[in-house]
Amino acid sequence: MKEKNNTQAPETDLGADLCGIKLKNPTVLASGVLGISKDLLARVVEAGAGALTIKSVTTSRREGHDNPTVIACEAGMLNAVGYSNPGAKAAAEEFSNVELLQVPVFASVVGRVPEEFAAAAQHIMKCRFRAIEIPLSCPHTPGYGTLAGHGSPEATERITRAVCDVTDRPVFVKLSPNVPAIGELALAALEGGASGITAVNSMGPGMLIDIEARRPVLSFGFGGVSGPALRAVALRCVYDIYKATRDAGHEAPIIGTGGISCGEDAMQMIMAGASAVGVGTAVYQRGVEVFGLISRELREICLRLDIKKLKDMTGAVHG
Amino acid sequence: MKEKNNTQAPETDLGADLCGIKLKNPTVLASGVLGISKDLLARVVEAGAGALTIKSVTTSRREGHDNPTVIACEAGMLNAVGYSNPGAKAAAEEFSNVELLQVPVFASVVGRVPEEFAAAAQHIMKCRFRAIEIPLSCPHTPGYGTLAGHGSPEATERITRAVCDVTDRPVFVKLSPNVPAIGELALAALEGGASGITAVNSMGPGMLIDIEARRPVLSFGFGGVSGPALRAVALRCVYDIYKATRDAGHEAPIIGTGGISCGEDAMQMIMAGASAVGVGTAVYQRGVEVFGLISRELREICLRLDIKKLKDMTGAVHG
Amino acid sequence: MDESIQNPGACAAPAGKLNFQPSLPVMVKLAEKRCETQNTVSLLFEHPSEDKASFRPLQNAPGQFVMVWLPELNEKPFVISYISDTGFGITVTVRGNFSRRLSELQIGQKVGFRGPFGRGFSGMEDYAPEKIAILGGGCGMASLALLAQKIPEANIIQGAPSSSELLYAERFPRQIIFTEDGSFGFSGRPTQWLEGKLSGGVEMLYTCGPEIMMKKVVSLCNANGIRCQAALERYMKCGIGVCGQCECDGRLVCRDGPVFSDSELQQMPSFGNTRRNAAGQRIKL
Amino acid sequence: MDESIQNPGACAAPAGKLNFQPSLPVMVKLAEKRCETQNTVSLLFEHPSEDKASFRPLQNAPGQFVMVWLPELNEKPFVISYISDTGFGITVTVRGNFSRRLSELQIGQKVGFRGPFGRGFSGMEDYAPEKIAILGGGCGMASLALLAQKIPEANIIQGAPSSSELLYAERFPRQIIFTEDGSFGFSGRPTQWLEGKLSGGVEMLYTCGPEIMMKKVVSLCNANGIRCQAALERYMKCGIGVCGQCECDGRLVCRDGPVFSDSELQQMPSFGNTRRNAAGQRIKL
Ligand SMILES: Cc1cc2nc3c(=O)[nH]c(=O)nc-3n(C[C@H](O)[C@H](O)[C@H](O)COP(=O)(O)OP(=O)(O)OC[C@H]3O[C@@H](n4cnc5c(N)ncnc54)[C@H](O)[C@@H]3O)c2cc1C
Ligand SMILES: Cc1cc2nc3c(=O)[nH]c(=O)nc-3n(C[C@H](O)[C@H](O)[C@H](O)COP(=O)(O)OP(=O)(O)OC[C@H]3O[C@@H](n4cnc5c(N)ncnc54)[C@H](O)[C@@H]3O)c2cc1C
Ligand SMILES: Cc1cc2nc3c(=O)[nH]c(=O)nc-3n(C[C@H](O)[C@H](O)[C@H](O)COP(=O)(O)O)c2cc1C
Ligand SMILES: Cc1cc2nc3c(=O)[nH]c(=O)nc-3n(C[C@H](O)[C@H](O)[C@H](O)COP(=O)(O)O)c2cc1C
Ligand code: FES
Ligand code: FES
Repeated sequence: MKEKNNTQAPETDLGADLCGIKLKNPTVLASGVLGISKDLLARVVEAGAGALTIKSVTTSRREGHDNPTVIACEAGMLNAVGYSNPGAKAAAEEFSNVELLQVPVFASVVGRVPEEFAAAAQHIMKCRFRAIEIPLSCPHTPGYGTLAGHGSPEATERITRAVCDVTDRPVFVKLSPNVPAIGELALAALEGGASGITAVNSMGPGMLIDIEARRPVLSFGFGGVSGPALRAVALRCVYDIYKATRDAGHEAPIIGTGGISCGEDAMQMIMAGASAVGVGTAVYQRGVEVFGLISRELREICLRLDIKKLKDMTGAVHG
Repeated sequence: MKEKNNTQAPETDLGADLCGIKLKNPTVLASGVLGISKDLLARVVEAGAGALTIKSVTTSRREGHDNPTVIACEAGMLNAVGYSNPGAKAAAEEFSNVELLQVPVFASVVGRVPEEFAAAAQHIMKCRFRAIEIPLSCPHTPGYGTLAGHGSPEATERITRAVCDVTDRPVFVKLSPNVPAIGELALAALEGGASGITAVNSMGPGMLIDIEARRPVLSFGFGGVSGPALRAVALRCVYDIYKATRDAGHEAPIIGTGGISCGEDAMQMIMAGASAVGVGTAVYQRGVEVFGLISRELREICLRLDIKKLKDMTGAVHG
Repeated sequence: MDESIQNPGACAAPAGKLNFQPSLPVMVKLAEKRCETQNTVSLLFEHPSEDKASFRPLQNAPGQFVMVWLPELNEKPFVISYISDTGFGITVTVRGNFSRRLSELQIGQKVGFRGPFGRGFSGMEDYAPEKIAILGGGCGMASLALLAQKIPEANIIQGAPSSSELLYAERFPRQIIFTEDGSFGFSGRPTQWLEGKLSGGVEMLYTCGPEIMMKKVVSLCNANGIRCQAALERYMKCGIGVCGQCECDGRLVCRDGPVFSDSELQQMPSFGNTRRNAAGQRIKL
Repeated sequence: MDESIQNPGACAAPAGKLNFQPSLPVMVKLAEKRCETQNTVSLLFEHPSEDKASFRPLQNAPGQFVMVWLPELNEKPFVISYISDTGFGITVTVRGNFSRRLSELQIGQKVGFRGPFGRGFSGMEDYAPEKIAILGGGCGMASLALLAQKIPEANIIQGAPSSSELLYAERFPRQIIFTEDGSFGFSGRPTQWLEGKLSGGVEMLYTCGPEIMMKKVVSLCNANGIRCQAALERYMKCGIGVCGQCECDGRLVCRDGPVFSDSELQQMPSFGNTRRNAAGQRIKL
């Protein structure tokens, strides 16, 4: 309804399809941004998101790193939140009846070892999440992600399999941009049973120093880089993953994430190979409204470039 | 002279020391930017640079990639120049009498195999360059840098040794930010005989797509990311290298490079562990004048923070 | 009225690229300490020597907040409670480790600030000063101080357990004061001011203080046809509307608030009931 | 006069952060093709539908250049030779593969543009139009076209091998034309205009064309006390003053030029002698 009102070209179809999950537009709330409560998710739905990802949860409650945990600099954002979350059980309560939200919602879980991933997944998937995402790629939490070697092809395959074993819903593996051959990691994830790939998590890590305090600004010292600074690298990662998976005969969808803040960014990401686009840091730049804005801008672009179905543009640059 | 006139606090000492090579200020022209002729180098000296690096040369002449080779986007620059250069012999002619420039000038050579590095180094070091830099880290030239596996600890050590064998002047190894453990690479370079580390080369690679043309903008498809987008990652790399090398008992100086565009950026880099700062992309942002401007701003900062010798700030954040 | 509340967060975004607004702390030297009560001290700072976009105290509107950084310790939200052409200040009540360390700072030491963030109090231009009430409880007075400074003719009401815990008693001499132990001013709680006939004629009320108190104030206002706005406190991490930590019924206290209007508060069942801790867990107030 | 030349490259940089100016191609549709000579065609485009900072043809000053992109082929420098409220155009002489492919484009096909870049001609306001000469050789007339359009009362002189290679003969009817074979206008080279008494009274001359010709023009100007500026061509890669490829005696043709003044040219020994190829190798002109 709302969607239709904004429309300039009612015939443009912005619909996306992620392993059979239908999205009315390709924007997906990225994990870790806003996704800590059902009420906040509802607000992101209202703002026009096509799908949502909750903030990653672990088996037990975590307070995360001390502040500052999130800092915006001239070219992007640095964060070292450190996976603060109330634990999978409390999260499952928070997100009970999540299916009542009008768009598909994806869970996100992390652990230190495959068993922890599986345990957290089992808890959280008691809620009717439509899919589950596993980030193997956090650059700033000891014991997790790239700091725990989760970004190797072997670990990727092993962890993916452990999660796939405990759920019948699609598993998306979220990869780090800080790897020499991201295509191989994507293949390892698919090998482990993943249905799709989310690319990418934050980059680096990076550091910022306060020259008066002579200390790093982030309490943890360094953090993942997101936003505009990440966009070109994320785009290339999605390009590489699309190519590697298609060359290997796979059709797994990619949620292209990293620095997307407007319709033009989203379209570039889709042409590189994404079926949907994750949006995180842009919430800072343009407010929660960014989801509706990106859809509107995508519609204008489709109109201008005479594109009837946005879906047809996935991977267009590989043609 | 010129320096003195700009000065607000004549007593501030901006001098830097790279393996005994004295710089009157810590700004170093990064390789690949402007450094293709002695006349241009002279101009950068006039603009106030403390030292200069020439554009990398190979044994034989290369035209590089087709245009577009360099593109600025919202958060930084992408380049895939592809090592265009007239070849080491022609370059040695271009840079004959390079010692007449009033500041130290560093050579830069690349090759596909250690022997090519050594051969190019032998040619170019017939000129009186004060040191030689070997980038093992270009992300966008097939046969070279990370695309040729030069970024592994083994290759780093082997190539470094090959170059050290043919010159008695200090060798700086230039590292890529796209590696999981940059400290280890720095140690491998020092193991191979390097006197110092330059960190970092451009990041990624990244890609930008023109949605109307449905093609990547860079002719080569992707390119290294530099400028503001790289700064936080570069800073963390220098931090890591400083820590790893000091922990291992080394005192090798680091030329911190990546996204430095003002005095504040430079000071952060120095506090992270750099003895001097490389400046490339900022030439686009602020013109060749950027070298003098950074020095002036550094002087203002030193005055404000009551720093008498900039040198003392190297690694201050580790304290 | 809801529409009249300015939300600096919900930026009208132009198509295409936005500049990326940095939010890095700016270090400022402690110039003066002022004891307010036994466990509350005000820290006064000079304005930053350089103008940096990420900290502009002079742009602070009453009710907004800043993030205060002690390097190697933590960063937490505080309101600006003093402002002048030459400097600004915050008022710190010692509650735990961070506020204690902050209160122990020595003159000349540096503290990092970024902000102001969020949405402050609004709509005061629409009312005659004497039709406005500013009602604070305890440390909540800090959040109201700049508003009281701006509208000295308003009805300023403060409540505290006892006279020794009163804030700014001399700063706002026209205050109506309630102490629970009767050691100063009226005996009782400031809500009595609304319950009694004292509030006659007031049309707009701004409040900050313990949430249980605010809950009561808001419901009394609703019952008496007085419009009102309340400043909430929730656990904050980013302070810039990204992490979701400060969530309260789908609203971000750091960006949509900390000030909310009566009609917004009516749609916020957590108001006066639950908050979230550092892990994001919902707990009873 | 040197000081009066505006250098858009040497930005007066404020302390702290600068915004990063994007330089991405903007795609524009070919609207019209105009045959200028046997091997030269003008391509006319509508203005970009959206205003993007990286291509603003209406900000072009005569003598500046734009980078023209054919996706999957290459990107090379050209000058804007036509401009109006509704569109702009470039004039392409076929020299090799890129210019050929450009000249073969069909109406409706899209071409990428970024710019304008560099420093154009300047100082014309300081002279009465009739004291100004605009002297072009061959394809160099493209670079002078907008200047001639701006100052139609100036002395406009064109030289070409033969009448069939004249550019814009009808566009600037008051042109003084020299053909080497005498097939149109005066017989000979345009430098004769300076050598003869024809140039009497001219105080400022703008030139573009084969560098050997320009070298001669500049030295004739110097000898006759005429101030002058010449637009140079050098191999370009980035177009934005970073790669150094367009270097000419320590100056960047893409950023400091392409237009240089007589006194600058005097300090450029390469002028009229050597250039660099795609590998950066110095070669004879
Ligand atoms: C918008 C806003 C404005 C505030 N203004 C002031 C003020 O002007 N003066 C003042 O004294 N206090 C103010 N506070 C409260 C202040 O932030 C806390 O008192 C302080 O963070 C306590 O830290 P601590 O380590 O001393 O205590 P802790 O022992 O860590 O915690 C004590 C209580 O403080 C609160 N708290 C702790 N950390 C945070 C956090 N990161 N974000 C929000 N609340 C937290 C929690 O309720 C906690 O139960 C404000 C809070 C908010 C949200
Ligand atoms: C500032 C400037 C403005 C120009 N304006 C025009 C114009 O308005 N109309 C026009 O027809 N031509 C113009 N040129 C020249 C135009 O760029 C070349 O003709 C074109 O690049 C030739 O490409 P090609 O592939 O057809 O020829 P090639 O066979 O590749 O080269 C032919 C010659 O063109 C020159 N050239 C080739 N590539 C480049 C390059 N990347 N940069 C600079 N020169 C190059 C070289 O001198 C070369 O010898 C301009 C050049 C410059 C530097
Ligand atoms: C504050 C913040 C917190 C994040 N937390 C998580 C997280 O818990 N799990 C996760 O998979 N990714 C997390 N991310 C990464 C984002 O989901 C996203 O992959 C990344 O930020 C790049 O996208 P962007 O540029 O649109 O922000 C976080 C990012 C930010 C900025
Ligand atoms: C146009 C361009 C060309 C470059 N060419 C080289 C090169 O030839 N050799 C090299 O070692 N680094 C090269 N670099 C990398 C820079 O030296 C530098 O490491 C990198 O750009 C990061 O610094 P910056 O952000 O200050 O530009 C190049 C960078 C740019 C932008
Ligand atoms: S503190 Fe409000 S969203 Fe992070
Ligand atoms: S083309 Fe002039 S510096 Fe690159």
